[in-house]
Amino acid sequence: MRIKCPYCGERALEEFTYRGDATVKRPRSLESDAAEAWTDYVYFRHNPAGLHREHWYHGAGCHAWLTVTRDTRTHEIVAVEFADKREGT
Amino acid sequence: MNPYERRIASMRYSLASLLANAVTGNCNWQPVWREPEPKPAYDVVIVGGGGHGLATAHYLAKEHGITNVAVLEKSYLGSGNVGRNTTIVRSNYLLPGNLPFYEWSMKLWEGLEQDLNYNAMVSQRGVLNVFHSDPQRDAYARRGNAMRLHGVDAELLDRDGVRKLVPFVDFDNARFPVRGGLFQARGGTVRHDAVAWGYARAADRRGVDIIQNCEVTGIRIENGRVLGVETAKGFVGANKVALSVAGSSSRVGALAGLRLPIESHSVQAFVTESIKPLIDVVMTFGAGHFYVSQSDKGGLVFGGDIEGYNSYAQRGNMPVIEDVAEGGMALMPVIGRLRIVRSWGGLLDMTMDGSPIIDKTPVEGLYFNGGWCYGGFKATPAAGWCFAHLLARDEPHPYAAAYRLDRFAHGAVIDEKGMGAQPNLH
Amino acid sequence: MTSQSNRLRDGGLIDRAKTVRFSFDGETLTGYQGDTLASALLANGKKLVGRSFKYHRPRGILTAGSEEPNALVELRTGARREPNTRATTIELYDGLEAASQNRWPSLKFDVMAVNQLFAPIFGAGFYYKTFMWPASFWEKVYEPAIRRAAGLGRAASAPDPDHYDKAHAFCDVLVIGSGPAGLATALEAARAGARVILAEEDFRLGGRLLAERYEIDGKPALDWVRAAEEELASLDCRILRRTTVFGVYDGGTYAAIERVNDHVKLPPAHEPRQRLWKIVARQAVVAAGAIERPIVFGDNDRPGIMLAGAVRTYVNRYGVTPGRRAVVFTDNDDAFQTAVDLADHGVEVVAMVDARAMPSVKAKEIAAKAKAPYFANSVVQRVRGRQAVKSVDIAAPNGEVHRIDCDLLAMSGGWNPTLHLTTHLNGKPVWNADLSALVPGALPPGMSVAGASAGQFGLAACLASGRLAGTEAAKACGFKPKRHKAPKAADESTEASPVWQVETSRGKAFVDFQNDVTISDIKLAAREGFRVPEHLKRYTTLGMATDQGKTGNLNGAAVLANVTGRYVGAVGTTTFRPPFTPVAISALAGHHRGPDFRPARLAPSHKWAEEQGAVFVETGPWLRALYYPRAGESPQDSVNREVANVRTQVGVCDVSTLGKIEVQGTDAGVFLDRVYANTFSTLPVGKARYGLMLREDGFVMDDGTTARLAEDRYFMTTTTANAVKVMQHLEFCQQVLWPELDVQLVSVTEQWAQYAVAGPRARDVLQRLVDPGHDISNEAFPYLACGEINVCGGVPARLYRLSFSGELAYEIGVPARYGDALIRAIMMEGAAFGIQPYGTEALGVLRIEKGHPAGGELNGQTTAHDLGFGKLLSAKKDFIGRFMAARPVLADANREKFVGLRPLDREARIRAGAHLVPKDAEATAKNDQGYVTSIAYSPSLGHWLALGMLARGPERHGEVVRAVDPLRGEEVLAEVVPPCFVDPEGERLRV
Amino acid sequence: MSRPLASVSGLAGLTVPGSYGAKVGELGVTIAERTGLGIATVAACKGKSEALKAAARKAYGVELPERSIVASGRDILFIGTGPGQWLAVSEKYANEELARELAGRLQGLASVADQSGGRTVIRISGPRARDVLAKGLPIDLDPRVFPSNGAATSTISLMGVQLWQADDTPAYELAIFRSLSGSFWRWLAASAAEFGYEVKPG
Repeated sequence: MRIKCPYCGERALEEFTYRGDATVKRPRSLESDAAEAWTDYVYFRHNPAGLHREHWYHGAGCHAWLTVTRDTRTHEIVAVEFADKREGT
Repeated sequence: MNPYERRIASMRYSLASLLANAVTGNCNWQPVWREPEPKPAYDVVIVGGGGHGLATAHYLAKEHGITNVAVLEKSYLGSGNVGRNTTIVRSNYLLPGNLPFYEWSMKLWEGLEQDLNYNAMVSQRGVLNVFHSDPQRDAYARRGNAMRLHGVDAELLDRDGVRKLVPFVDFDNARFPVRGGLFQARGGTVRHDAVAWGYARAADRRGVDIIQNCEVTGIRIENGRVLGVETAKGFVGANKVALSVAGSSSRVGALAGLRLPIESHSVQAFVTESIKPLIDVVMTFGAGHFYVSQSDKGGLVFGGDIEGYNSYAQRGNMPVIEDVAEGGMALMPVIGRLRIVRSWGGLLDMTMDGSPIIDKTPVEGLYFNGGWCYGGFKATPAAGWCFAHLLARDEPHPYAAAYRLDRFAHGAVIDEKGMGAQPNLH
Repeated sequence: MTSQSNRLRDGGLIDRAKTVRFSFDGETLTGYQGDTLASALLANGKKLVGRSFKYHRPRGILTAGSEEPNALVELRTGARREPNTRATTIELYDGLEAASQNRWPSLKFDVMAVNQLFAPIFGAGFYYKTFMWPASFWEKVYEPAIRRAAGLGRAASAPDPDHYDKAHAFCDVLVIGSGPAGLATALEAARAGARVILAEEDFRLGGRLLAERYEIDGKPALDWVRAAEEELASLDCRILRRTTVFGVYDGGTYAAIERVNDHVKLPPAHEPRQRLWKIVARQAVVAAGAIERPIVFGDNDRPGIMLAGAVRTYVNRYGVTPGRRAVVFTDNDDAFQTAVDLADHGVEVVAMVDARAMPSVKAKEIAAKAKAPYFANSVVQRVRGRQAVKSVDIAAPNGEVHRIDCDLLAMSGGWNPTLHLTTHLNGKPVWNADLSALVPGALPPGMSVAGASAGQFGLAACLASGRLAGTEAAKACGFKPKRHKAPKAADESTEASPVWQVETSRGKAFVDFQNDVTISDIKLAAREGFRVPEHLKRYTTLGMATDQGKTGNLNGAAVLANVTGRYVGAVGTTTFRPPFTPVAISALAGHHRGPDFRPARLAPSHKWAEEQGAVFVETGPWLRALYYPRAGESPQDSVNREVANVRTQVGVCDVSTLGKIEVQGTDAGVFLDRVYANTFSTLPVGKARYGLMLREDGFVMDDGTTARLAEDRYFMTTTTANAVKVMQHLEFCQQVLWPELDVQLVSVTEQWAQYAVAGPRARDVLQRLVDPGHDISNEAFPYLACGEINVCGGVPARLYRLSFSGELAYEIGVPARYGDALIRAIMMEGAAFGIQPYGTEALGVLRIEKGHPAGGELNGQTTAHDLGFGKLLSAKKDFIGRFMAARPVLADANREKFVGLRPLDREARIRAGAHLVPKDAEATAKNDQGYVTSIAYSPSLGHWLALGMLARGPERHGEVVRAVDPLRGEEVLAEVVPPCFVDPEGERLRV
Repeated sequence: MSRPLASVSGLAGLTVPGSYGAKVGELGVTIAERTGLGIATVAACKGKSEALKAAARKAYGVELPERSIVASGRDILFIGTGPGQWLAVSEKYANEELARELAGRLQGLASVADQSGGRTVIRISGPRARDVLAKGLPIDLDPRVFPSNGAATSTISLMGVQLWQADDTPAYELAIFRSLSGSFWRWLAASAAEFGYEVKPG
């Protein structure tokens, strides 16, 4: 698999580290009624067979966290973007 | 049973039957399983004709007398991970949530062939995990002692002990020298396909309908209660539906609206050309990801880490292949000129704590068995046993009591490796 | 020495001036440069080459390529022994040694051939039905016997002595195969300006053209090959000979093995034996040709039976005839060319057997030309001769049987496109009824197929499809190809009508030669319900041999189809997976073996420590000094001395391996508050603080100290083991969770050589190193102070008053290039105060005496509460892991918690990994209340002590528990104590 | 007080000048260590990118690159290593001096960290330089793809590397972690031997 890093260009798989589902959002609330949201955030995943938005870390390259949209059935990558929208990007 | 079915059911395997059939030109062997069409409804419909689903059916019939059961398989039976693993069985686990379960599985393996009247070649050749440092030794000692306290066999070997078992290991020139190993003599290998076939034959003989090429396309639920499944062969009603589709748990679970603490990952395995006996045990490398055994046919069967990213593609990429080969060469450079003839991929349900789930679901009548990570094959008998128990009695079997779905909410995770909620690190 | 009795008088692409000596089973023979082992053996009249897997049947040479199932030999000897090597792909070299395998005592007389007599019992899957009683006999009796009988060759006797390397390559168009289609593809693509890589498995370019007598542009086809080779050399085309593309991976990545030096006795100095290429190609064209199918009939495995195309290869390319009296048995026109080629070389063709019910006109014409008796609508029913073909029985349609003496039977059941690479990314081949073959289906992105691989079997069609593929691939890469003159060639007749199997045949009819799978096996499997190709394969082992069914799979499907009343296309075949041909494990590992398995990180003091005779230990990626033994000391003596010296005088330890991260920016404090459980924004400049980091699931991830060097600048340390993981985590927090914060992270692990100087005389030592003007007195530079200073006359340094040992201690950092000099300076200046270096073992003892948790306790399964750090969990802010750490199970008071353990018997030694049970309880799982995480012999206290995790531990101080270690047969009674054994008040570190 | 401290290279004892490996035809590659360089990482502060670029323009006459290329400023090379991040390399501002220089000029705009002590810089040049690097580097260095001012952060043989093209001979300079100098050297020597290599004094 090759991932087109928006900064470094297309690079080999071994330069990247995978984290997982990029669609989960860290809850802000620390109240007890947020328990389900936290459990969901930390543990539960859609795990689709198809397009998946996911976080990859270009650890051996520019150290950017990327959001990659990839088909989990074919490994085809349809989009790569910086996980944040920092300036200079 | 009709006469045809009776004839199948009466077919017992033995040396005598083998000889008798040889004399008559092997023309009288009967199908190992029937090929029935689905009935309109069953007491239990098991989704997934892999090792776990077939074992569940067998134990439902044999231990609980529930025979009005169908096993629905999307493809051919045994087409999932039961036919794609590296055939290793062992019960060398650390945590109390896992140990009794895998040990029960080991015990069932030990009596499997006599139970099924099918030789699955359960070979207790021993499983050796080598270690390379004092902290690693201490972690293995903790594990080995946990095993012993649970009545499981375990031995801690020093370098010489390891050398006796595997003299060809690189003891002298290694980046991470081998300093000893944890050995479970009762661990070993089992001919994986034969497990599926043996369970299928045994379940079939007790009247379970095994229906191949019958993909489940929907799960019918009304008022929070399951009614049956939509399939490629029409609707099949069921009092209870049991999901046993590890690798595709999320995909099938989604049909019932389940969201699971699971990711699907690909793992590769490899086999070399057949050679004369070289490795007599199952061995794992402690400084990389490499595990190996030699099959009865003579090929070295080995594997390594999962690919590390969500995948349903049942195949992998070069980095893991190289990593595995490097591990193999680091451990035993004598295999360098042996050649890999085939690599293949399987799909693992990787859970968030690295341990499986056997539990009821929020949908009444819908039961779940999955999340097996690397442990699915070795768990086959016990998973079938405990899942059947849950299905038959509606309460978890004591050996699988920790494999609950709500453990993630409460924090009662079973994290053997201490890696946290990061499936690709387990 | 045998003369090359079967070498033809002339012809062939061999160099007859260069005689090559080799040996087979100890017999010395000769061949020529340009031969393969197979062609040289045939030249010498050697037909019997090996024995089959199960029945130990005598086997010869079936093919002339990498699909060979039978002629497997052990090549080379000793550490270089390569079992199961296909004689058809071994380039002959001077001094080559090969031996037959899987036979005893000799190839000609093999005792295990007796297995054939038991074939009725040894049918498909017989072992599943027996060997079950008694249960223990499987491992003891049956399995060892099966294992000894199975397996083919033997592994090498010692580690592979050769060197291997890997290389990356990038191109616009990768062309796989250099036959007519591949060359045409490469030419068009390269002419258009594309960067081309042409990979050819063989040592010569040309593919099928090497084996045939085709013409292109009215001249011998090899002239065209030569011209193409020259033109490609002038263009941007890298030609990789002896290179097999064996796997297709995601993103246009192709893996290939180049056999750089397999054609010589030993690789030259500095050269690899093989090279693993990882090729990234924007477009790839598979032009890998086709593989001929055998026909399934009785005793079709006898030495002397060969594929018809292979016979042509031996005749035309190698100038060798595999026999003197030949029969051709075919179901297609193509194979008749074999008769012509043989006849033209003076070989007598004694029969041409055409299995087709409706023979073609062409076939009859050729038969007339070859002056061979033509048997239409007939089959070879039986083969006589055990170790070599002696005669065949030909059954004519009228029932007559003609017995014809011969020593060569050339057979052809048609051709299968070599489409393996098209399926590696889960592509499914599709059935082509016209060709009676599977052809490539949906292709991976960027891949196309040309020539015979695409089912284009005629030469003209191959050239045309290659040209098209090359043009299209170049276009896809953005080039604008011009039109070039097309090479002219004819399409030979490839009319075929497959018969697959001879119904009336006698004897064993083999489908998979190597694994001895016969028609009866397939019938039995089908009878027992194994009717899906995958089931058939797994039950009978069809297609599981070293050739992975290249010649047998489709025939197997055809037999299964026949038995189950379907047509072949409906049955299909099993999946092809990488590698296309077997790949050596050494080649995949390359440089990474032995000491180079993984890179080793060396600390700045490494060379110095080596000079001191330090013993090193692998700590993750690092090598660290474990202890510094003196003459006559045992390891334990050495560690005891080092520990005692720190407690009484002063020691120095390289701690450069800790992860070091600069956290800068105006929001650095806020950021640290969120990633640490405790608070850092309130830390004064010039101070350091212990920090505890949780994972988001609430368990402890890592710990370390972080110092505030300036208002907007912190210096964080992590454990050695977690340095990379923590940096990744922090960057996730920075970029994904809180991109709004002004915080910059940079790893400076490598920049700073850092030494712990610990012991009552630590200040005295440092005083002599720091430059004047820096006050490091206890008052000016108290415990947990930090600062940027200069040492040794202006070298920039950082000083931290930190203590892992519990003594008065400092950590001093200098740019790593000064690390070597600084350790020497510290030792020199410290000599007067009795300084000694201490290694990680002593470091461990010191921390265990002080009860600081480390790797054994920070095992990913413990919580802050478990470790006694509950107080650190700030309730004033959100931080990573805060919410989940409060879950009931994580905060449960009954959890196993951190304790110290002191053996009651002061001579006794507790073992790390022992479990803790109540004093009088039985050692069972039910009573298991925890485990020992770390142990040390404490020279300070004069006995062993331990740290561990014990259920409700802190409530049980004073209680006696049993540390049981059934693995080593030991039990020790131990008192539960607070996890700090030395100076619990911490007075010594504040002086 | 102690004597001044000597600077010791991570390659000390390894880079022995001389010719090595196969002796066939022309020399494959030349390898030399570059010592005494100032090396520092520069990371833009939040919201200060434009100001930082202006400051760099003013101070060093350089346009800080926004991709992985080398930009030559007055006495300093700035190599793009990531979004808002650069590796600065200088002969003039040697060793620790560079970080001090940059920190002074870019105060409040960028975070600067000295890396001069923690990197080993190796120059690999000659006709087979690309072939040697191809044995480890998973990046296409072909001039049609990789510009003559190109740079890349990647891995070689499981070791992190920052590489930039120094000239078109071609010559490449590689910064690696100091602690990995020995392992990197083992890989380099093994990989270059096939082509023949000369080690030149730094």
